[in-house]
Amino acid sequence: MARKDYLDKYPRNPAKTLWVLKPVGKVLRMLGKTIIHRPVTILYPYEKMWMPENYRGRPGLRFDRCVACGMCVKMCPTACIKLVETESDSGEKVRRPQVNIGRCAMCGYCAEYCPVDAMTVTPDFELSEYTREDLIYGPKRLVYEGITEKMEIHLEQTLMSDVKNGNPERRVSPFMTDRPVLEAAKCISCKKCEKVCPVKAVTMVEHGVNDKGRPILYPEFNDDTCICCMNCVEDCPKDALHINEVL
Amino acid sequence: MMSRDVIDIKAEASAINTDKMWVIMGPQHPFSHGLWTLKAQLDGEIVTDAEPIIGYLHRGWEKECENRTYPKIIPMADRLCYAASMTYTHLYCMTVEKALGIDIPDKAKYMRIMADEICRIQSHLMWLAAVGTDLGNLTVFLWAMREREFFMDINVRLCGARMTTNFPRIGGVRNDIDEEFMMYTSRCVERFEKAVWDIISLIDDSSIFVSRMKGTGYLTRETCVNLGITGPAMRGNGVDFDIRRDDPYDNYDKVDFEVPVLNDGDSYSRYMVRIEELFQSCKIIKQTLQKIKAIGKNAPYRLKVPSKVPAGRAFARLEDPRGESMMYLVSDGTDKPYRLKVRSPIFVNVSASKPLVQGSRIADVPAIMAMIDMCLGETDR
Amino acid sequence: MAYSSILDWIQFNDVMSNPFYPYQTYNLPFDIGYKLWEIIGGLIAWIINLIFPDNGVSTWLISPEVSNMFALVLFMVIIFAVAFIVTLISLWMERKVLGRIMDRRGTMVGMKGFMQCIADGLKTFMKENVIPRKVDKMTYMWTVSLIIGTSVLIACMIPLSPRWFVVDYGTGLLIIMALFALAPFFILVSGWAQNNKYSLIGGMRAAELMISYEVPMLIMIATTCLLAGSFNINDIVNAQFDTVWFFIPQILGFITFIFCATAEAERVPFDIAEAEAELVEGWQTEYAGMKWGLIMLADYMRGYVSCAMVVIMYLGGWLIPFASAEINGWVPEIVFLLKVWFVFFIMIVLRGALARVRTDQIVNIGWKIFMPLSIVNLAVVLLLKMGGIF
Amino acid sequence: MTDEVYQQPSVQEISGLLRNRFPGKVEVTGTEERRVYAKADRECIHEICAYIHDCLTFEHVTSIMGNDMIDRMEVIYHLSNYFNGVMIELTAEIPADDLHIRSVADIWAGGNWHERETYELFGIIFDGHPKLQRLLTPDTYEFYPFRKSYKLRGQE
Repeated sequence: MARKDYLDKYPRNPAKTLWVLKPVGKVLRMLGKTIIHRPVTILYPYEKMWMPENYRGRPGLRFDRCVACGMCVKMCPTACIKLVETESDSGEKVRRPQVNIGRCAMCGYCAEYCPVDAMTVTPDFELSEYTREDLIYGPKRLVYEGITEKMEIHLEQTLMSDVKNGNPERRVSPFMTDRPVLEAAKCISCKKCEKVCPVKAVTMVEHGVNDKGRPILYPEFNDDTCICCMNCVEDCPKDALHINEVL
Repeated sequence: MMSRDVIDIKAEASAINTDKMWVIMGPQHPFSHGLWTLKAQLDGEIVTDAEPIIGYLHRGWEKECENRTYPKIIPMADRLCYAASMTYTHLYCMTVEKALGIDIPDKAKYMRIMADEICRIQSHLMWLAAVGTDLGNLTVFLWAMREREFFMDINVRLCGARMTTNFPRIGGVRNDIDEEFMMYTSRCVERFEKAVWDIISLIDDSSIFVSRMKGTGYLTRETCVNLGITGPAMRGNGVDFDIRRDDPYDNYDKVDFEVPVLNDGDSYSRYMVRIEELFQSCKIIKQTLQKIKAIGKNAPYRLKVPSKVPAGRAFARLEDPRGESMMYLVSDGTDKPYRLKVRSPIFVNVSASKPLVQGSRIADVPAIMAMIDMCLGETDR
Repeated sequence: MAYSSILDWIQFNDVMSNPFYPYQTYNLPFDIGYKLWEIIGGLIAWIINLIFPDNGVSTWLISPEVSNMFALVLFMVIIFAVAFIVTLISLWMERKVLGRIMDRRGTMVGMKGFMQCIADGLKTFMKENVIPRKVDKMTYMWTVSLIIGTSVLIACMIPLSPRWFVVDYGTGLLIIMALFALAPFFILVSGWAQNNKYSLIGGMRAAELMISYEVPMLIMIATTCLLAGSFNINDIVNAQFDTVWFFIPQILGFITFIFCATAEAERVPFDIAEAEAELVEGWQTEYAGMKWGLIMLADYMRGYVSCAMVVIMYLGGWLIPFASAEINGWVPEIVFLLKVWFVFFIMIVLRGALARVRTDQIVNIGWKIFMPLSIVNLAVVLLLKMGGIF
Repeated sequence: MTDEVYQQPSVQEISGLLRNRFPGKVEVTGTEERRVYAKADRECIHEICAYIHDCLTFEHVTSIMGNDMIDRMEVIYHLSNYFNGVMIELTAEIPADDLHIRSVADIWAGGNWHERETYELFGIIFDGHPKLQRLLTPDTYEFYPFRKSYKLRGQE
């Protein structure tokens, strides 16, 4: 049985009398302590607290790793991320996330659900600006120098079937297991999934011709490169695609 | 002894007939920790009637949730209460898991318990700080805040954020913990168990603090239960009920702890219950750390869950630092909840403020309401 | 006289030889004021004389009557400046010591934080003068002036040494007490005049507070005067030098008086009139800007006066025991102020350690604890006096 | 008619007692460990609640909530026992055209604000409630924000 530390010691108190000596003694002790040592507070702008590397400050971006899949846009609970067009180092036009820090809730979901670990959390928490426009961090500004391993958040999950089969140490992420599945009857061969796929994992394969003589194209998914970003599922005009969740 | 004091105070009310005066305390008032109003009718210094007014912070939380997918509600649940974010997130995840019908790994359960208790300690320390200022002493405030800072540090190491932790997930917890974290936490807890005695001796050994709290805000057990007051405020009134022990969730039935119950029914007993809960929480943290160590490093801590919840209803309740909180989920088979209801403890506790403050002095109103530990985010939702 | 060189205009006469000198004994601040005027007035007279030779104004300016008059003005400025600086130092000390007690640093603005007082003063003085629409304007302004005025007056009237005083009445202690007890009445009136429920309750609480501590306090003052055999502050201090400090025979009275003095200054644990937890700022709720800044200053001046009373009555005033007259005659003012700050330090520690008491509790404490204690104290002193020990 | 008082009724006892005491009015839909789920007729909700409070010693009402099922409304009561931690979930269905139900605020004073909240968010009127006014939203509101017919911006 657990012990009651405090209640066993302190039920009775001479509260009727004017008894103030012990608190005064405690206070004087603390006074002596803080005169000899330094007080526990720090002088903030000059001294700063130690921050662990996994501190959830503003989101950071690894520009080269990002594939513009839009997973962060989908997962952001405050809808503060959107994909904007920008130029990469080699001069080509790419789409990269832009974060409105004024709305950001620092929940870290963008880093957690990033399939390629391009978004990270950073320990950068001093974010005040003079105008609201300055709070919008474009892709170039979002890049954080010195991103380390610990700032990435990996989505390590255990499958329920693995736990049942006695293999509980295997960790998977949904981006490795979940894959889109086609309902061939609904497909109208519009090639939209091929267009929206950020990693070019969709190829349209011909499956004969229809009555009008046009080729019937069904998407085929490359399981190795697919990152399960669900863009094809969402953009499918006939809802012919759905994600097969491995549990 | 106790009852006589109370009778003395209540009997003082008005031998002379004077005009009664309505004093409106709040929403911007030093005693209201947050935005709420207490309209108090005063007869001299004695409160004869009171009416709480809330709703300044009503965000339509429950309606908002009907527009979001299940994982996106977790950061929102953080923001229900700034001091007890961990328990609300835990509660939400528990409710969804119940609707999904899955059982999460042991390690995740222990980690959630540990996180809950860290949250409970820091919430209680915040309450202790507020008690200090409400009774007119800033030293207690700053010393309690200093102790709280260590638990904030634990939170940062655990999940990278100080207050809005966003740590539990549907099916487990966000991330694993390492050896260093466990060492740091056990050291912090041991340090805290010694350091908190400083604050206790500042309050319990001072006759001013004790006499301010003793005999004020008295309620009998029956009134207290009927008014729906829960949490430490209820246990100070002699109700022997704690959801952690009597309706255990996660792995609370596998850890050893004591539920403090006192029968006096005044502010001081509510205060003592909370202080004892600090020590019990320390015990639970130490036990869970050992259990997590025993479970092993590579044990699963987060299950993969389907994104769609089957149609049905589920509810879960848990012992918040402030009382009994409950969530009720109606799901219609999509990836968004059909209805999510939050039962917040303070919402009911504050509705009992009229019987609590009636007959006491205006100077006691802050002390009595401090024992409720107001948090308006969860009250108005 | 020649009046040709500047040194003829600036003469350093002995202040005691001035026929219009207002005191019987030597007064240091008056002397300083007199010397200052002799320099300033002499310079002015010399300049006027250079421009208009042989006019009457120059000689009039350095004549004893006029010198005495201007010396009085400068004397007042000096007395107020010293009281002001002493108050600011106590304010700074409270901030720093309270900060250290709470495990923080206290204020950090310039000169180890001393400049914070100046910054606060400047800030409050530069604020807009807000008068709420529905207050009783006349009473609202007059009462606050009277509260501040009486507080500043008593802070100036505290003698720092036998040579640093404003008046040297036979009943000096009583006059200070009388002025001290005036403020609660004005607080009551101002609380009513502000047309605010919080200030009204705060004002009534100030009156409630006063009836609980004033009587034991007066009994203890009477006890001390009985022990010393005089109401004169000088006599009380000298009596303590001759025997022992009075806190040894009346230790009960000393402890009780410290609490009473805390209540008089309306500091924690007896600051029920401005209890910020329930009555936003009590009777000061509707005062803003410069008025509030001056109220704050007046509060600390009252704190300083309370501490000075403790020092005069129980801690031997400005004299060091067993020291020779030469050492005691050196800087008695500094000795006195150090003792005052020591007592103020005790008050700060009390503020750090204790909570605010309730209104019924302060009446209980006043009448059930302080009152019997002060009477027991009186009885002890009577016994000592009858036994011939004092 | 006085009933026997059970201080620590088990789940089986509760479901049996409720069925026997109110035949046709209460339908126990399921039980779990320390949980009883039941459906109640809204006409006699007050008697059922009084029985549960007085005889089964369910001293505490955890929550009273409304739920909009579009064709009908529901009021769901969660009642808990402080002696053994059993909870009863009591669902009362209300037709959408007659949103009235008897208040239980006189049995559990803690239910007072829950009922006010349900009233203001769903428009369900609790008959016999001591003070049925808006609590969280301003008094001038004329609509009931938590109904499904009330759409948020961007939801249409």
